[in-house]
Amino acid sequence: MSAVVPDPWARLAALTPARIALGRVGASLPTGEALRFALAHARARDAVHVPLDVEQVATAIRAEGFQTLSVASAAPSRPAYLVRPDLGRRLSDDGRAALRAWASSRPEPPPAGEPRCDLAIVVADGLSSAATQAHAAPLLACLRPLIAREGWTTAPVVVATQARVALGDAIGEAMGARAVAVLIGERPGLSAPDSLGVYLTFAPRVGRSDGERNCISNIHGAGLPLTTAATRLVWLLREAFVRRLTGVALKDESDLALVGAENAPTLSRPP
Amino acid sequence: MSAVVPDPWARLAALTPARIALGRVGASLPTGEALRFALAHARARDAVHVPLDVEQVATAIRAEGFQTLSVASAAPSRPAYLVRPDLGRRLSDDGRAALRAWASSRPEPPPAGEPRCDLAIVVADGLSSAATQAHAAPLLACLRPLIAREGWTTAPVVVATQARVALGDAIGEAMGARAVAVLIGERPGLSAPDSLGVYLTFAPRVGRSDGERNCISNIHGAGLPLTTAATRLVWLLREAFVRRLTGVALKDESDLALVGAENAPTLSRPP
Amino acid sequence: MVYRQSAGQSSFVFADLADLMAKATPLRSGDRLAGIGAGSAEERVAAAMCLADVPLKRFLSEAVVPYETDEVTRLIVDGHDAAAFAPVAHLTVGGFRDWLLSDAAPSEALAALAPGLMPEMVAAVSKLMRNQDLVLVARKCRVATRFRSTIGLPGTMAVRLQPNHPTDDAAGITASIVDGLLYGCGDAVIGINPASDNLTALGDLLRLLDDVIHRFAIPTQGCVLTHVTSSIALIEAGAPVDLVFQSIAGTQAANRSFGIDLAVLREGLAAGRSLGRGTIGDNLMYFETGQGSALSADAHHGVDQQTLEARAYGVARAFEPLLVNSVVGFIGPEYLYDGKQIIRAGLEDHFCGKLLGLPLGMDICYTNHAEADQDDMDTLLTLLAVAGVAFVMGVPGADDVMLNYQSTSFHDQLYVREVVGCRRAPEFEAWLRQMGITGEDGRLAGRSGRHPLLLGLTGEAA
Amino acid sequence: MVYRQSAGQSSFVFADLADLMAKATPLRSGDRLAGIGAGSAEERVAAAMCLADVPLKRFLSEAVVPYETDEVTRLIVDGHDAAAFAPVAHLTVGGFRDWLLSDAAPSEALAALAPGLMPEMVAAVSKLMRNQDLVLVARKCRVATRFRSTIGLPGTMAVRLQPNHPTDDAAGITASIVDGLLYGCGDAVIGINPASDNLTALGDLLRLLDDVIHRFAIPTQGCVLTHVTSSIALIEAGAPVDLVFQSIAGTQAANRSFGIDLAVLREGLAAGRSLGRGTIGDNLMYFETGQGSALSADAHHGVDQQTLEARAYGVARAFEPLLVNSVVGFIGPEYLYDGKQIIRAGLEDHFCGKLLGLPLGMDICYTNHAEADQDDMDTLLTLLAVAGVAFVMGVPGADDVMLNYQSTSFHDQLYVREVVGCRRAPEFEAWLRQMGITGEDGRLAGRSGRHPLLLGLTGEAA
Ligand code: B12
Ligand code: B12
Repeated sequence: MSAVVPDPWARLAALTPARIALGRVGASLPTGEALRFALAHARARDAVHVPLDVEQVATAIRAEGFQTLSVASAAPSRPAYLVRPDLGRRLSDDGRAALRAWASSRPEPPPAGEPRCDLAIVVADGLSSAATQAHAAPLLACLRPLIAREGWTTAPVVVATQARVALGDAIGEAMGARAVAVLIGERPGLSAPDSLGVYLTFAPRVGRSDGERNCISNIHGAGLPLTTAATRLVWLLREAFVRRLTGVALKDESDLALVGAENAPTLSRPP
Repeated sequence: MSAVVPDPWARLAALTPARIALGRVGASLPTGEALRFALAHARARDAVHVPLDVEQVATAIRAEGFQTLSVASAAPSRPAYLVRPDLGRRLSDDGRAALRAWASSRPEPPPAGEPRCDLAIVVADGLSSAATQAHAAPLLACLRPLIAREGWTTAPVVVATQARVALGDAIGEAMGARAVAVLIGERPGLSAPDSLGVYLTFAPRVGRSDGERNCISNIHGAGLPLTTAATRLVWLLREAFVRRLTGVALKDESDLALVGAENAPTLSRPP
Repeated sequence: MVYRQSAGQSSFVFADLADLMAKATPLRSGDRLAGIGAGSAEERVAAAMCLADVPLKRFLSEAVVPYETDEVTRLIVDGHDAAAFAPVAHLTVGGFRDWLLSDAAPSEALAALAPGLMPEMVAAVSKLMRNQDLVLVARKCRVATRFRSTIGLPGTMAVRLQPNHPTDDAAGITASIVDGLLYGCGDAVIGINPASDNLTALGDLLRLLDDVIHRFAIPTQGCVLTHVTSSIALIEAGAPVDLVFQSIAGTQAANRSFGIDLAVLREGLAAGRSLGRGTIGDNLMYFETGQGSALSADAHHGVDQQTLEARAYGVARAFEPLLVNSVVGFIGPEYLYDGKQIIRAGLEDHFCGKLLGLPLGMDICYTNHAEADQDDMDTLLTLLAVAGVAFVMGVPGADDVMLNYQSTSFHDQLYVREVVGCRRAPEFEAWLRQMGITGEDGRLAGRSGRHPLLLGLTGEAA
Repeated sequence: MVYRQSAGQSSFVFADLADLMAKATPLRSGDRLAGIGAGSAEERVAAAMCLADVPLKRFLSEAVVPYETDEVTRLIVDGHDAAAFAPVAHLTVGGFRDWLLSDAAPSEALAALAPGLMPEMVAAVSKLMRNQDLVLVARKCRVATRFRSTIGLPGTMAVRLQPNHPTDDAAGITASIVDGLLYGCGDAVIGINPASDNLTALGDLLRLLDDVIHRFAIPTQGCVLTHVTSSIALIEAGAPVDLVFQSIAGTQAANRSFGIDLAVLREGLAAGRSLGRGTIGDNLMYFETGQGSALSADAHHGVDQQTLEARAYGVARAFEPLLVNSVVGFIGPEYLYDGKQIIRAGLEDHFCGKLLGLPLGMDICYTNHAEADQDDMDTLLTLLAVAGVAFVMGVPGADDVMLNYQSTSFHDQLYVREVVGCRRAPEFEAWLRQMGITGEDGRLAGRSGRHPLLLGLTGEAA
């Protein structure tokens, strides 16, 4: 005979990863739930510190037919990365040199200011290497045929460690790309330790603000499917090339559906 | 026109270093007092970390006619000292060697178990090097004639750093002393950053408990005068040698006055 | 102007008011990251002493961010109400602290004063205050706002029901809404952070909220926390928008990095009001803020993050919002490193917002890369409830499965009502009773698997 | 007995109950110093999960400190009241937490249960509780004790007036007493820590207290916090001893290092009672405790410091004390490193003591070698007031000029009464009103320099 007052809507829990129908003891969380939560927290904290296996991810990306390059940000360590986002947005000296070497190795250098390629892709650890490890290469696999169909040229995929979103600006600029897409590990959550985000920036250069990017978020097993993410990204990219911008002025209407359409969502599901 | 409600007993503040008659704003401390308090706290925190100037204090002690030796505890640094009291109670290897060297240099080694001297004196930084720096040598100066009068033999005064009270047990034991007196910096307070304590232990050996010591505390400018401290220490020491113990069984009756005597303190002072 | 202070043997110089305020701020990682914090504890106290002697009037003449180039400064300076300021115009910052704590400053006096205060004055005085001072004064501030429920009445604390889902799935979100309502949450707003930025998806979410609220006549409001420009677009397309949300910051440049300026906020307010959906009031803006956002956008002008946060409140109050909350531990350890810094910042933000006349709530939260845990949240929640916080978040099991951070849960609000006794918004309280969700004492009643909410919204009976 | 727990892929083994409990304890420096804490956050949670499944009955058979060699264990085991234990005898530690938080455990049930609980059970369940749980349950526990005032009534919080002086100077101590009384403090006790150990000096202090209390008919008690053996000697010598004080710890060996055992405590109690000085009750022991003291005395038996602290309460309750408090942040950073650890320990200690049936108060404090400050104290004070703490300290300006640490001040208690609404002991409350020190609302009245206390005790008029 337990003191737990159950919530008689346990079946709803199957509809969402959110922690619902937990029951209660008085006003409080039952012991079992409180402990499960604590365990998830211990693990999510660890997840922040797991380093990206650069070789493994680069190999997987090459297997999808991309070239790769690896760089590190200017943040010397994980603890430094956590408290110095400024360093995570800057290239390390080695990283800058690597990108310069690639640029100067290109056959015919375009006139100054002209883009060298349509798209630079950055695969970054961010706050969850697990996300990058798990979803970056598969997402690129979905993207590859779409990019080919559009006829866009790509630079080698840059695998970046201790990286923040804005590191993509430095990389995209160094590579002379028309746009940069940063695939990055979002902060690990208790229930989604491996959520990937994609940030898209037209005409990347150091100093771009977040208001000038678009974002596709929550790409993971229980989140946005890879194929949808890939379609949205390509839609945004196409629009970006047409309108010559990304950011708040570019709204995602990738489904081409009209707002205010008649098909309001049905709230009740048949039992 | 200030919001501060003053306390009309400001003159009482002269009777104590305690922070009384501060006034109030509503239920709260006035800004001026709150800031003075914060400053005192910033300084007291710093005081914990000021290292003892061993040379200076040893020189001053030698000037009072004592020999000196210096040792360190096993705590390798100040931060380590603060969280590892166990290390502060143990001698460093060098310290142990120094005491062994002193013991073996003594002319006629006494039979095993016999004390080599009556009193070992340890001058220790403890938590406030400022206390030790300021009051140890002057206290020894007061003690010297009293010790001489009693005819007690003393070992060289040991200046000990990163030391806890119980380090005196190891030192007293190594020196073969009948008793050890540890003069040590007490935790620095906001108003008394330089308070010295004296801990007396009969038949010191590693493993003695605090119940087997006596303590004379709060020796500083606004606290117990040096002369009184010296008199009390000698009284306790004399009793310790007679009763062959220190600790809770030995009560300080150094003034020889009787408890329950008629001279109850007068509570009111003439205005 | 240069400021000087000696403290005992040491003496300190501060380049200007911004420098002085940064140095006087209790230690936090963001100010260290910006390279503007005090170098030692003693310097911090010296700065506080010096700041205590600065006349409040000085803030009218020395702007921490230039008037010429920053529209937030212009908003603050041009909007200053000198008559309201008069009762404290003669005081220094230190004297202002004394006045705030004293019996001379009851609730009414504080309410009357708010339009006379600049955010920088409020930030400055908060730096001289201990946690207990921040609680005591905030508790005296009363700010009530209305749309379909009343937020901020004395003795009440509302909850934002936050039913996020990683794919914005309607059934999943509805499940969380039902769970939250049956736990007595949602009087502040039912507010979804959409994972997606897709306009169709956003419109669907708005209709979902509108349906729930109207079907059960819940005295509350809905919100989809998307960008203000998207809300405007959605309103134009005829979507049922109750509250217009936006993240805001304390400088023009930081706001620009969020893709906004004051003009677009005005547009958002006008668009929202054009719908006339409020029943008992027309406060309809919902703002989120948080220490560190300006620095993150490299738009901090050498001003400490807490002062900039107060300036964000200066922005907020120009739009008569229904709800404003700081997302205190959300942004990350680079700005607030651990539980202690989060707790302190939470109390500061609440105090500053309330004193400036805002209905301040708090997202009491932390991320998994910060040095904090549920114990710290329990602590801050209890303190803020004592301080009279307007509302807090209600996230299922405290775990936001889309934003990936931990906030307060449906259970947490029950706890704090139990120990501090704060009640719900009166309209919502009555509705809960009427729906049999709570008893007369406001505690949860026995639950049935056939509650109308369960049957009506999910078609599921247990 | 060996305990095992798997958590996902990892699995963990714990040598015995003591090991399991140590590993389940929230991180603190003392357990790390003792080398007994968990090695990782995951191990800590695994230990908590394993502990949650341990039946409460197990504690009756597996002692963490051997019965044969430890009189504290014998006191606990032999004194266990099986009938009182019955309502929870079938529960695991985790189930016990659920029960405590549930509506099945109102104040009366908890009071009846206390004699059936062993300190180790209470420590174990506290390790599974978040800060909010510790507050919520402690708040339900009611423990009232009496000598000349009533401590621990619901809705009240008393204050120990602590007028220490570095040389035990009578005039200086009296000045602090007057200040404290005029700030409305002293209902728990007027308790002096004597700087000196000199019997004459101690007798003088006792007579000073006796005189103040009787001259003004203050419904409170005095105490000189010297060693119990000294109090016994003083009683024998005819000194007016109200309360008999002693620091106690949770093992026989640690108590021995304090120079005491249970026999001498019994002697102290008998000596005190022999004087019959209480008017409304004969609770007259005053105990102080604090996490870390056993480890400091090298007498911890590999048991974590929080469990040993609970065992100290097991000692205390055998002597029907008037007052018990933990000196939570007093002992130093080697046991509780920073504000966070001090806050957590303070809530644990208060919870454990209350659940065991003690009138638990708290010396909310820190030293200058710890990573803590006044903000942390404000936080803990507010939390404990919400949790219904029996009493706290009142030290002039929070600065103890003899013990050299910071505790709560006369002002702090005013603050917390203001925001949490807790009242004073009823007898003392009435006395304050009658003396014109407070008004009808319990707030301080206007002050006069000619108040009888000022004239009578110090001969000084302003
Ligand atoms: C942290 C965060 C913020 C912080 C960012 C500050 C900081 N220093 O971190 C704050 C609170 C300021 C914020 C604000 C906003 N955010 Co935000 N944010 C997040 C969050 C929780 C984590 C991001 C992360 O982990 N990044 C990875 C790390 C490694 O990279 P980083 O370089 O440290 O982080 C940068 C980016 O995250 C960027 N950023 C943050 N939010 C947004 C939003 C957009 C549209 C863009 C382009 C960039 C961006 O700011 C950071 C600093 O440069 C995500 C949710 C999630 N699960 O990912 C939402 C999320 C990315 N944000 C979102 C939104 C909508 C916003 C706002 C536009 C809300 C509003 N109406 O104003 C604003 C403005 C953002 C902007 N244009 O600058 C949405 C994006 C939806 C979408 N698909 O477009 C997300 C997915 C959450 C949500 N669903 O509501 N955000
Ligand atoms: C910290 C402290 C404690 C802590 C010690 C635990 C610890 N790990 O630190 C606790 C709370 C357990 C404690 C207990 C007691 N203490 Co004490 N304590 C102090 C305090 C505040 C600071 C000491 C200090 O800074 N030491 C210096 C550091 C560097 O040395 P340490 O090696 O780290 O500390 C050791 C000694 O301080 C020793 N110790 C602590 N108190 C006492 C008391 C006596 C009589 C002895 C011999 C040793 C002793 O314990 C520590 C660990 O071994 C002083 C006040 C002051 N301003 O100094 C009072 C003080 C020393 N204690 C005092 C007393 C009376 C006691 C008790 C006897 C009270 C009682 N009735 O039970 C008990 C029992 C002490 C014992 N026999 O073990 C008195 C001594 C009066 C006197 N002149 O004899 C003092 C001066 C305070 C006071 N006036 O009340 N104490």
